[in-house]
Amino acid sequence: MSDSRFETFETAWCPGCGNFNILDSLKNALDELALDPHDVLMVGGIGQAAKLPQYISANSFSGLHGRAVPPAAAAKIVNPALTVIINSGDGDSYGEGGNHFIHNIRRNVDIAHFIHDNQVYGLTKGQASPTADKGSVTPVQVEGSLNIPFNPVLMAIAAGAGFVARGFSGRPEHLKELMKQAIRFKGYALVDILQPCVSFNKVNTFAWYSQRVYELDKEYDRGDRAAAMLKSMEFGDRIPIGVLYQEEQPTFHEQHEVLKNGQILAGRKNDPELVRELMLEMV
Amino acid sequence: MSDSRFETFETAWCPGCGNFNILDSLKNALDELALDPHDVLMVGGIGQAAKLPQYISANSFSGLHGRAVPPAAAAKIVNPALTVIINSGDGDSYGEGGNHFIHNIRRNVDIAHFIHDNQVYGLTKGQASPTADKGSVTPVQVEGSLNIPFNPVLMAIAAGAGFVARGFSGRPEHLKELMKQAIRFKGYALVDILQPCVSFNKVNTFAWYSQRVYELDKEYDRGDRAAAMLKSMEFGDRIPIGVLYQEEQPTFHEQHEVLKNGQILAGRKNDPELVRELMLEMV
Amino acid sequence: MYNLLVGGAAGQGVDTAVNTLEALLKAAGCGVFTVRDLMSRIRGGHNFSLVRFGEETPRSHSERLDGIIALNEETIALHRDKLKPEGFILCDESVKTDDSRAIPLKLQGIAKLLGSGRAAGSVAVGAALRLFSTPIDGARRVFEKSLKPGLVEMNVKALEAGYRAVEPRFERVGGSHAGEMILTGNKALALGALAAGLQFYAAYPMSPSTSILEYLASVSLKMGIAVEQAEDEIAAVNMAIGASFTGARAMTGTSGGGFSLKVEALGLSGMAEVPLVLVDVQRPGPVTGLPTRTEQSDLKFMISASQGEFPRMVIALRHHEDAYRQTIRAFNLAEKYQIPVILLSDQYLADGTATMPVPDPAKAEIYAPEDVPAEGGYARYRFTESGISPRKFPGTRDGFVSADSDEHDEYGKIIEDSETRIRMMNKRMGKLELLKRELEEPQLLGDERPEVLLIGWGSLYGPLEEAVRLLNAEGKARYGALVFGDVWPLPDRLLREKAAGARALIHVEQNYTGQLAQLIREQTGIRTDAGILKYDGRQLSGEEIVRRLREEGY
Amino acid sequence: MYNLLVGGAAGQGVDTAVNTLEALLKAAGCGVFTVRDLMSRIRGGHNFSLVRFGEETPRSHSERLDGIIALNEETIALHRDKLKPEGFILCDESVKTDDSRAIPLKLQGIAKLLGSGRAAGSVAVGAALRLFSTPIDGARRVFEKSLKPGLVEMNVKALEAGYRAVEPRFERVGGSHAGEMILTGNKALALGALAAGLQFYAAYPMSPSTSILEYLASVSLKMGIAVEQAEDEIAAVNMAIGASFTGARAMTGTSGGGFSLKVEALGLSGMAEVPLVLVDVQRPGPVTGLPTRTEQSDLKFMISASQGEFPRMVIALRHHEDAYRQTIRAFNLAEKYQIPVILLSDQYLADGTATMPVPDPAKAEIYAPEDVPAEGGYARYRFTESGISPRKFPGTRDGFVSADSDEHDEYGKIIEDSETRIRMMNKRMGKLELLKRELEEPQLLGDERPEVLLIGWGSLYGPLEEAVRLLNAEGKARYGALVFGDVWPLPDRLLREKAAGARALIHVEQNYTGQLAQLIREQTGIRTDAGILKYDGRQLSGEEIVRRLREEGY
Ligand SMILES: Cc1ncc(C[n+]2csc(CCOP(=O)(O)OP(=O)(O)O)c2C)c(N)n1
Ligand SMILES: Cc1ncc(C[n+]2csc(CCOP(=O)(O)OP(=O)(O)O)c2C)c(N)n1
Ligand code: SF4
Ligand code: SF4
Ligand SMILES: [Mg+2]
Ligand SMILES: [Mg+2]
Repeated sequence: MSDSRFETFETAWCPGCGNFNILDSLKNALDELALDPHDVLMVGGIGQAAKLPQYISANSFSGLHGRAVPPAAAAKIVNPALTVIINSGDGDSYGEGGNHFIHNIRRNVDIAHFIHDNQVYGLTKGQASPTADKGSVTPVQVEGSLNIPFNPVLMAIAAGAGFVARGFSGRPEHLKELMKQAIRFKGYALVDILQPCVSFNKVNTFAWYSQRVYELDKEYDRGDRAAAMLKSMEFGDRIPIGVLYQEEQPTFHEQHEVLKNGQILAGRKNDPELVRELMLEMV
Repeated sequence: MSDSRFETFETAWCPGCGNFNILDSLKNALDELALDPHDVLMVGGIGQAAKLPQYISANSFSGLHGRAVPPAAAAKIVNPALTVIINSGDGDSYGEGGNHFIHNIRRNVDIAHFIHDNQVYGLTKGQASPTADKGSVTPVQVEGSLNIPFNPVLMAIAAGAGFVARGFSGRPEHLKELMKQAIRFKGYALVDILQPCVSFNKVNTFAWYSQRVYELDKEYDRGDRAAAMLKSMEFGDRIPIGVLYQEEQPTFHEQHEVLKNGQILAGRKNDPELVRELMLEMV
Repeated sequence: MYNLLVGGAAGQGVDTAVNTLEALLKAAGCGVFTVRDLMSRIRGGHNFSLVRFGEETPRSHSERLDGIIALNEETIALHRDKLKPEGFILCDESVKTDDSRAIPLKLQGIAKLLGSGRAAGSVAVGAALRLFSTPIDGARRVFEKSLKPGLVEMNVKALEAGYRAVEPRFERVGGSHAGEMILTGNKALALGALAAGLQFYAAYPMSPSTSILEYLASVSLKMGIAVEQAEDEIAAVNMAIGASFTGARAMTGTSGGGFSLKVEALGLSGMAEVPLVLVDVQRPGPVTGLPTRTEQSDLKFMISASQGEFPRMVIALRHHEDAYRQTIRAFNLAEKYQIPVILLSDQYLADGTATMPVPDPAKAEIYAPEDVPAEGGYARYRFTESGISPRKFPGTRDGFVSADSDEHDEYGKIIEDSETRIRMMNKRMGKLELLKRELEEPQLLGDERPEVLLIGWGSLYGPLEEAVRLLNAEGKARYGALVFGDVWPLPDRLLREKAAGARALIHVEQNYTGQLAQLIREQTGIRTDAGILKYDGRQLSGEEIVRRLREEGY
Repeated sequence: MYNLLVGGAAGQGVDTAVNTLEALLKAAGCGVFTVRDLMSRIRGGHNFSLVRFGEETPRSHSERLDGIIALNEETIALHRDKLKPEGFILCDESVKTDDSRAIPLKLQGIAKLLGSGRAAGSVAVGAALRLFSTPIDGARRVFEKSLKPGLVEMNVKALEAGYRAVEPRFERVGGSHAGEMILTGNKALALGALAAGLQFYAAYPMSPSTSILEYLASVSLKMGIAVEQAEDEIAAVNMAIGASFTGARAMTGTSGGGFSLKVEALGLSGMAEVPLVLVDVQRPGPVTGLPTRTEQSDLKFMISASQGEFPRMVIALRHHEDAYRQTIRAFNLAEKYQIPVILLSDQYLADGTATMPVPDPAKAEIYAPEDVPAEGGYARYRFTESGISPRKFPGTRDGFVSADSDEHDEYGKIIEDSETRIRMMNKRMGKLELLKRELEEPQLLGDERPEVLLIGWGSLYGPLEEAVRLLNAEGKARYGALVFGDVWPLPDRLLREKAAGARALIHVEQNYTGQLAQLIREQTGIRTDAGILKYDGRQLSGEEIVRRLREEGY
């Protein structure tokens, strides 16, 4: 798209990395949603994926490893006029940041969370991430990973998320559509994105995924939570991509007595008269 | 039981608290399992529940708030001859400690995790814990909790736990049996225990629970993961207690190349000859 | 000034009795100061409060009691040795004691007659007030504020019954404090935050900081602000940073253990230049320590927490008015210099109540940076002459706003080159120099030209004030005390000046190692001659300072 | 001594070339020292290594290059100004350069002929070794160790082709290092841990500490130990504590950001008296900073991290042999005093390789406490004359073993009373005094009676050693350097002695604020006269220290 309002910049990613398509899909999604870059806040933690916010012309918050979600949620809380999008890694989001992942689903602030799931810690050179398959051999998991793989989509649905999807970096058009839906969705929206890491993950490659992924079709009922959980457990010879579960529920803002009327806290001051009233209650 | 090998001590709990029955059930369970107190390691974080390890004659580790599971898992890793049991609160285990909860299920070390679920932070005087019902009013959640309640049993099954049960402090005999099963189970075993807090939770009382809980019967197939997830979502007018899901899977020790043969690391020294060999590899 | 102790088991109503006492003493014009000695449990154990009152608002407790209200027998056993010969012990008639100072009353009997044994405390409070010749006119209003409607009448009657049961014994004291507030240190801090424009507070419960969270939550609807209980302290601080980055004045509070978990994000605030106010309400450590007691042992931790080097400010709160004022100042300094500012409080101040004049929140100065137009594209980390980069918030049309935890260029993009790194480090660290111009010297108490100079910080203000008053009253030497509020960067003008004139310097701290004394040595080369330290979770009183100073030979 | 730079983009084979060079230089008897300058990315960017070699093992890099192996053009542009006039640049013939020192070779051409362009580095290495008159006899063995079997032959041939392509130019240097190890600082540390009996290591990946985790994991099966990648750093440290409590020698390692997350548990180790070795491999902060570069800015953080007060020890690692030896010592001190011991390393040392004699692990002394019988029931926190409570592990029949983060009594049960609190604090803090008897004085380099005394710590050992050598060679004054290993508690005997005799004291540190100098002032009152500081992520060289000392007028 030549008339894009979003620029992208030179990256520090390896040639052939799955991250490039994700950046493209995101740019296209944002364009098609006709968002003004000035109203977009991109948030990342630390990692290869988490560098994405640095590579697109929008506001950006590059915080701490594992801690992308709390500042993102808070940013949205204080300024709901912003479109807040997190791009970060699987290690960042499910490993170091696992507690925020779970509890921000419960908080249901209206943000989109895009996780580049390459099953490794890319930036630190290839150790197993929580989503690594059992038996994955890495420089640390020398005898193969022993842990039960973390299933992000199942966990998200179990935790109560209202929008849970899986995308694939090798299907950028499909991914773009998922991103658009996630951004539009009112509430916390997760897209776990299968992202080949060409440098450190020699198993889950583009080819490996391409042979396995299939798109959920129109028949699939994304509103059935129990069925969605079952579907989420499918990860092997066949891997479904698309929106696994979607169900609107009251967002944080909609339920919050202060925020429900569109209160913007950013830049706001307190009325000294109200403070005085509080003081007088203590007299 | 008068010939118990386990003593219990004076507590700092409020009269009428649901914790007392849990302590009793545990003591009876340990006795019936004929465990030697010297081989039992009780681990807790910080909170009212987490004081339990101080109240029973066994080895004890009272660590940090939210951090009961990592030292417990490590203790078992280095000395599998110990029976390692965690008693801690819902805030401790699912709130501050949420990340360890998720990832230690994946690790599947053979420990039993008993969570006193009173839906509040008791020791800090009654704020909502992750399991608090929507709308719970507390000194912090003044307009009622907005968050989607954390469903520990569903989350545990989704994360891959092999033994997931719910007990009720008001059914101490039943609870004792659950505890025995959990301790015997090979792998990480969770018992979420409904525990009325008489000081701060005026809604989820003994009476409230007694009207709602029912025991899963023999018909119930605890081996069906999908059905177990569905059953786990039942929490309202009727609340099932019992073992919701059980399925043995390889434990950490069974899979670990070093530990699988019963290696005890505690008290062990390294063979200098092996170290020398490593050095010579660098020559 | 009088000192009254109210004691009983947790859950027995010590707090209710104390609240009533405080309110009625204040209504009678007294300045009031209460410290709370709590056990880390919900019911049982032994809790007590020391209520001190007089013409002026006291700033510390005293060990010499004029009276004891004993809601159980244990209270008498534990505290009678501190009761003056002419003091009294109010207790239920059922309590067995051979203490001749005891005034056994039908506390329970009267209360039960009125409907509930829970009103026994009110009977005792009524009696105590009568002993101190203090009127109880405002009683109904007081109970209406604090109790459920159904309980008001009963407690008024209980109070009156107690009042009638004894005769006045002490001369009435009073002053002009009736129109003042009475509040805890945590509430004073919270009010300061609100006056400063707080829009976002995130925290995880932890004693003794929890009441900041609870108070702010309770007024959030009225004030129209967001108060969020986070899933853990790491989330709390990162949320506060996110909120501040987006343009809301934000704060996060906790105690030492929670602060330990915020250490990494403290550095983020410094590196990303996102203003942040952090509160650490100290309690005795290490780790869980004594959760409901007091200590001043996090000073050096606050100054050097987090990897790498970045500018920060640490302000210790000395008393209630200071808590209010310094909190406002903290927000302004955080915003002006785009740094983290740490407010260091402790349980003694946080849970202690005091009377305090109602400040005018409209007069609270709120720092408002000039809106500098972005020249040639907005750069969040622009190198400027002032050393400060103009802040804008996401949503501005002037350009894009970024925050970055990696070393970065003016636009917030990751860099690795030596030159940019050095310039950015110099820019950030240069703010420490700017900060030095903002420093407030410590407060000098007592003699203007002290021969013996006591040095302390934070909530030892009150005990030190009392100590130098007692010492100077003896007239043996000239005593003074310097009580630090700003502790990092450390102001040193007054210290150098007074130290030069003093024959002995003595640090007085609630910790084991004398942390302020160490800091002073590091920053100024000045050495203290002796130290009075306490680390058992109980605050030094003025009297104990005097006693121990004597023991040390000063 | 010679200095050779090997540079190229990440992924271009700089590391492979350097490994081959190092191995063949060592085989020829040279002592070798390499520092790595890496970018925080996997491919692309510019990485280079400085390989220094000579008769003795160098302990630092030098800025004056004898040769450059340029795997791309950028390398020449970036580094040619440091090349001596008589130096050489080995590059591919396709590279355009007007530098007369360039020796263009068919690096790519030869490699491709042999089967793969990836062998180009080996061609260059062969040529470089010939220029330094160094034999390449061991080449096959070297490649057999480092490469897949299929690639060995090709690389041997490539190396030989390069060797033949040029003529010797420099006099051969060599020594007796052929039988030594060559390893990174992180590996030296890991070997120390293994020699000390490490049974359990838990960590979360973080540069530049990750290679400790990876190395230990790679040998875990052979050694029969548990190496666990934790879900986060908080889990890592709490696992290590749990393992140690249960009786296994345990360690956890990370860099500053991860350490920030371990701060609370550091206090747990102190309070619960569970021995723990923690490694902090420093990199430039604050927060994410410059992830793959070097700095010494966590010193004060390490000393005061965590709420409250408890004994700890902090040891800075100075060089490879020191890393091995001090790690063993750290385990022993941690166990003897039941405290946390922090090993402070940095990227310069951690990623840098050096030759080092093979130590005898059987001679590593392992502290083994006497097995004290439990008198009258085992009490984990028994008050004893020595100040240390005998440790036992869960599973013992002597009684129950407990650990407690709350203040506790001898049996580890929660207490709140003043008396027990004070005794327990005194018992724990008393260990700091005991520790002082264990302290090692800093190492004195250069003149025994220096007029100008440089003061540094950790990995500046090498650059300082070089600096004083260069300075004393000039003969204008007597120069010495004190390089601290033990930094907390701070040993001060030698410092006081040498400082008293020196006319100028200058601290040399890789940070902005001169943290050691501050600590010295706090602990001893001794002030330095000037400081040489660097905080751009690049290590000072001996030459730069000399140059900057001159600029400062010393
Ligand atoms: C507190 C902390 N711990 C560890 C690190 C080191 N670290 C940087 S990126 C990373 C892993 C990144 O993995 P992931 O989130 O999956 O992103 P990827 O690089 O694979 O895209 C780690 C462990 C850090 N920066 N901070
Ligand atoms: C790091 C840290 N944060 C907070 C606290 C304060 N704290 C102590 S107990 C507790 C909550 C306990 O709740 P829960 O785990 O549910 O146990 P309960 O008291 O309800 O049994 C909290 C927040 C702490 N001790 N440490
Ligand atoms: S390391 Fe992997 S994830 Fe990172 S940029 Fe390279 S290919 Fe992509
Ligand atoms: S506060 Fe609640 S959970 Fe704690 S002891 Fe009292 S009743 Fe039990
Ligand atoms: Mg990843
Ligand atoms: Mg609870």
